[in-house]
Amino acid sequence: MTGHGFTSHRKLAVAGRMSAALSIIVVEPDRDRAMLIVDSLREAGEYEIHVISEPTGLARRIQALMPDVVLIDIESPSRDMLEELALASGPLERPVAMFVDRDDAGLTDAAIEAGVSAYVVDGMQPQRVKPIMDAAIARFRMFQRMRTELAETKRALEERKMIDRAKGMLMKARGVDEDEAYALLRKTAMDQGRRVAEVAAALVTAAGLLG
Amino acid sequence: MTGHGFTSHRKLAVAGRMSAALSIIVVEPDRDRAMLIVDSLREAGEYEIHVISEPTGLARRIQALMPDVVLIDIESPSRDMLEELALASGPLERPVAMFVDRDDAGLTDAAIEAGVSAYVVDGMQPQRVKPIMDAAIARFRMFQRMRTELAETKRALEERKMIDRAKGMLMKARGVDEDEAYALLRKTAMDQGRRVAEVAAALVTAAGLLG
Amino acid sequence: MIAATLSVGFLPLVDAAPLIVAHEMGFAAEESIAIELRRAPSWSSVRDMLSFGRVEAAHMLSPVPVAAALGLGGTGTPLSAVSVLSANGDVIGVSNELAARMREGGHDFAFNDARAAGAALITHAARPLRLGVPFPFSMHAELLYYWLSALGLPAPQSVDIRTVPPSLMADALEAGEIDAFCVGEPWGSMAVENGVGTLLLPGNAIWRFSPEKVLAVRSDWADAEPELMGRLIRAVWRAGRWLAEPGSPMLAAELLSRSQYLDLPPEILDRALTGRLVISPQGEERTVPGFVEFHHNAATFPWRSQAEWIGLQLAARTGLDRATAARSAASVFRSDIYRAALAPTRAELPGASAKREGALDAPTAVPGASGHLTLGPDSFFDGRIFEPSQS
Amino acid sequence: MIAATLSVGFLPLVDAAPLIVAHEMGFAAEESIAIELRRAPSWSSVRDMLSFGRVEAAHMLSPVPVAAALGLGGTGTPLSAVSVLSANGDVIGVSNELAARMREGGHDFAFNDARAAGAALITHAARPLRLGVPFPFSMHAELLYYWLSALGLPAPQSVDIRTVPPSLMADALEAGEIDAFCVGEPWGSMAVENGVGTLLLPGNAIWRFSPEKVLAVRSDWADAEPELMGRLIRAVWRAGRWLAEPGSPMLAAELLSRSQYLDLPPEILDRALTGRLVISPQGEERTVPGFVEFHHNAATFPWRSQAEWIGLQLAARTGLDRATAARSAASVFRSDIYRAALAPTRAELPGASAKREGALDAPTAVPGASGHLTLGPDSFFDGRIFEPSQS
Repeated sequence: MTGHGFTSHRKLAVAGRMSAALSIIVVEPDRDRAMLIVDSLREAGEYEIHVISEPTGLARRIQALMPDVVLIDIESPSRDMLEELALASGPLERPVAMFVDRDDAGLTDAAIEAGVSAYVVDGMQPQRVKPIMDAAIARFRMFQRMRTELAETKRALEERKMIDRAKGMLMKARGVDEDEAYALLRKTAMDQGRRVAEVAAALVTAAGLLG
Repeated sequence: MTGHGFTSHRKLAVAGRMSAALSIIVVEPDRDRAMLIVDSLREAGEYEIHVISEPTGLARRIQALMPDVVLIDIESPSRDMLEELALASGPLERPVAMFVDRDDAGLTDAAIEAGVSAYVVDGMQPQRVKPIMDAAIARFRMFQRMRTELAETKRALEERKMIDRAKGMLMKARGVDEDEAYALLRKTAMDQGRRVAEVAAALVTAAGLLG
Repeated sequence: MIAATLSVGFLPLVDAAPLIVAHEMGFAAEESIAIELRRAPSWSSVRDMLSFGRVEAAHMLSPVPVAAALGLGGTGTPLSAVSVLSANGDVIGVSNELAARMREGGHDFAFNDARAAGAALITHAARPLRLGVPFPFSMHAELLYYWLSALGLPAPQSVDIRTVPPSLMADALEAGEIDAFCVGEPWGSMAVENGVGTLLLPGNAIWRFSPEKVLAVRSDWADAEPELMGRLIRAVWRAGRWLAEPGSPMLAAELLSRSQYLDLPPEILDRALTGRLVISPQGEERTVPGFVEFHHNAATFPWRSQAEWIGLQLAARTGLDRATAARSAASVFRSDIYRAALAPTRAELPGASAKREGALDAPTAVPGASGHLTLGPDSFFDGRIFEPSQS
Repeated sequence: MIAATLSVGFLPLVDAAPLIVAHEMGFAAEESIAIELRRAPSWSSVRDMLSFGRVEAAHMLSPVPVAAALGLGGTGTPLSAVSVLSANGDVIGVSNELAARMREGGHDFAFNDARAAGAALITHAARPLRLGVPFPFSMHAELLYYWLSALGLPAPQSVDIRTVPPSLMADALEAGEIDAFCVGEPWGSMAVENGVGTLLLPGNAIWRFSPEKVLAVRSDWADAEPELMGRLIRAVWRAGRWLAEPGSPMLAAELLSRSQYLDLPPEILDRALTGRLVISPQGEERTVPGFVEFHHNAATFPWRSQAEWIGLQLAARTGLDRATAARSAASVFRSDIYRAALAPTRAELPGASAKREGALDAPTAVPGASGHLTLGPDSFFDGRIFEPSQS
């Protein structure tokens, strides 16, 4: 039920390492079209392609294969189906392109908010798959960079707040001033071989637990 | 030279306010295709559409009209042309969708890094414009949210660092401890009716200038 | 293309967050509207700004439009609550002196037991107990009355209720004008921070899911500008959804801290937004799940049953006819407008527009317009359940 | 699909940023490689890790692979510089005692005049001047020699050069083992922060655009794994491009500050990354445009002329044949590999692979592979121009 499962290109071992050929999962119920898509992609580059014919097996296959890209062709999804597929494909971990023949339900916003990197209302046309996939990959990377940057910036801000909070707690608990509180945090961090932010977080958490 | 310039839909004044009809600039050298695109969009919704036939006038028209969306059809751009067009269309201020007939130069990455919200290698097909535009808008919004979030988070972190730096400067200059330095900053801020971060930034900048 | 600029009145409170975020994070711009936020010093001022048409919409105490519909207070201008802005978010605090007496009497300030906290307060407070609330028609007042009355101190009859704007609550406590208060954050935390008070209970220890603030508009404006109002409701709904994301509270605290909004250190605002409150000048911490809710559990759905509960509380105190009050009140929470506005979004809407208030002790799946929706616990501390007559 | 995990050695320095950023910001993952960063305590240690194959690539002083090609130091393993990692970024500092004498003598610590600073140093330092550098084959040493010799203090002959790992430079100064140093950031700032030194000059006051660190690999590995190496070069190039964006330095400082990298407060790292240095324990600030450059002005292009300049400096000191040294040196900076690796990117590459070093006093447009490219000023403080023989 979960498809033909053929692999168009075997992983090459290069000097004991795997090749970096992109691995692609194509979800395409129409077997003939699937063949055409695989041929079209093969012409365009060196890919490791797995075709599955029904979306029901997607989550499992993704767990097993950890593909670099997922391409999903689906005639005219309902919102629930769309969200379920988007979730199963892991659109925050890899580029996911979704092709629908018709978008009767006006699901573009939902698809994009769910994180798919391309949402194409015209079905999966073999000759057009490659540029759409490339755009999806480029967009995914750009988005991923920004997400990383945002996460790291938040982490930095969070750490500073944690340190301030721990300082405040020490000032109250020990009756010391801000300098001394920080010195205490820093000394504890050095003694324990940890970062000041970690010690501060531990202190704040412990206080929360004791609270 | 900058096109037919017709407007398919006049702004409606509703209760003294302008309507919220999306205004779209379509860059389409082919006059017949331009007509078809306008018709196709008109069928799909209420838009204010401006067509220009040559991309050379784009930057000026964008300054004049401040459109909500820009759709650019261009046969097979060079990298320079693509980057120039992307820049002129202001892809960080509004959704920009770019349609090319062929992508001989493999410019997908460049287009997406330049910030365009959709890059479609298949030319601008009248019947497919609407879903692509919708996806471009949704994607632009998602990206914009994240950029706002990142900018605000950076600003918050920057402000904290500025305050810490100003505190350090005051501690050195006045020989006070951290608490007193912060109290001094806060008092100055209250006296001047400004935020502590602003006072800190002013102090740090002044020191840089004096330095 | 900005269709319109809408002026929106607000009070400097953490639960003004959906409006501030809708503006700052661009959710308003996504709906092609601009929001111009106008800060007001007190609730009567916000209400008057709205009634007299100086703003199109306002951050409002949920009982205010209900009271107006019942002919209580106000200018006679009919107001509508087109969305709830937040559930819960109030705190009850006592003076340090009263806190000390309660501690001596053995109260543990566990911050989660309304019965124990209320009993200790009633036992140790001087008579009459002087209570500060931000406005006579407020969830703060309703929670205090419900709680104290249920514990044997008939309120408001046997207590001395004083109206104090939120930002002056700590001063009133310090000046000895009140013994205790119920106020929206961060003003409870500010009393702690200034060393003048100790927090006794979060509002949701009395009622697990109370409609705290609403997005209020003039009813005639709601009729005249359904499209603009839809845009505003959607922008605010998206802001609330964003606020519920795990990484957002920290950034929201930064936005709210700016001088044109709350003008207070973000660290103080973090407390309410993360539900980790410092309850005493000694730095004791308490964690309160669901301290303030902007999105989950259909927090922004304006249940007609919530309005009816409020209306019946007001009617009981003022001697109004219960059936009329219930009907008038229920019509103020415009679940119809809210549904219409959110139809184009991915919001999961409940199938019904009224529910038995207080009936849920645990998260519960209920039928939604498409699929299912989870509602959170909404029980009252004394276990009573309110059966709405309207739906 | 991760094609390979590459181990990369680094020293805890601000200019390890492109490698740390390539890993932390996901640029390596975009190229389907993983980078495993291995921190080393000293430059000899990094060099040996690379030579003995314990890492695939390394953050390396630009003269090290050149010296290896000339048969100077090292293990005989041929090394290649496949990209420059950063231009500039060093600081020269003096002990507080020496700084005090220089100040008494009228030096203003303007931090931008190599001639005045050098004259003051030579006048007021005890003989022999004891100078700390992180490694004998380093841009630090080359800059000091070039500068002092041009000002009449023949170096290294008339100075006492001591090798001190960067992180121990402040300690050596405090212990009185050296009078002055040239070191990569943040270790100059750490000397200031610990109150033991005053900064005298940024490296770019001597040579406006010196290749400071390179991405070094074993030459045989470069031949065997061109594809993987291309991925690494592109990942690092993208990291450098990101570092050059206005909002990045602040975040980079946070990433670098982590315990597995520099393990120092981000505030200290900000100084080099933003070019705003605190030069003395009294807190004096100096702004240095182009203090360290990771991207602009083709900063990462490995110019064969840069390698040749280094090679000829080494040859002059060690008595090697100039022509042979020039040829051997130039072959170490692999502009060919760099070009091939960056061909699929949007990098603008220069038309030539060698340039007259020191010839530009202002930003100048030069022919690029497609269109134009801007090079920044690269002049020496004494105005000399180096004409490369190789290209």
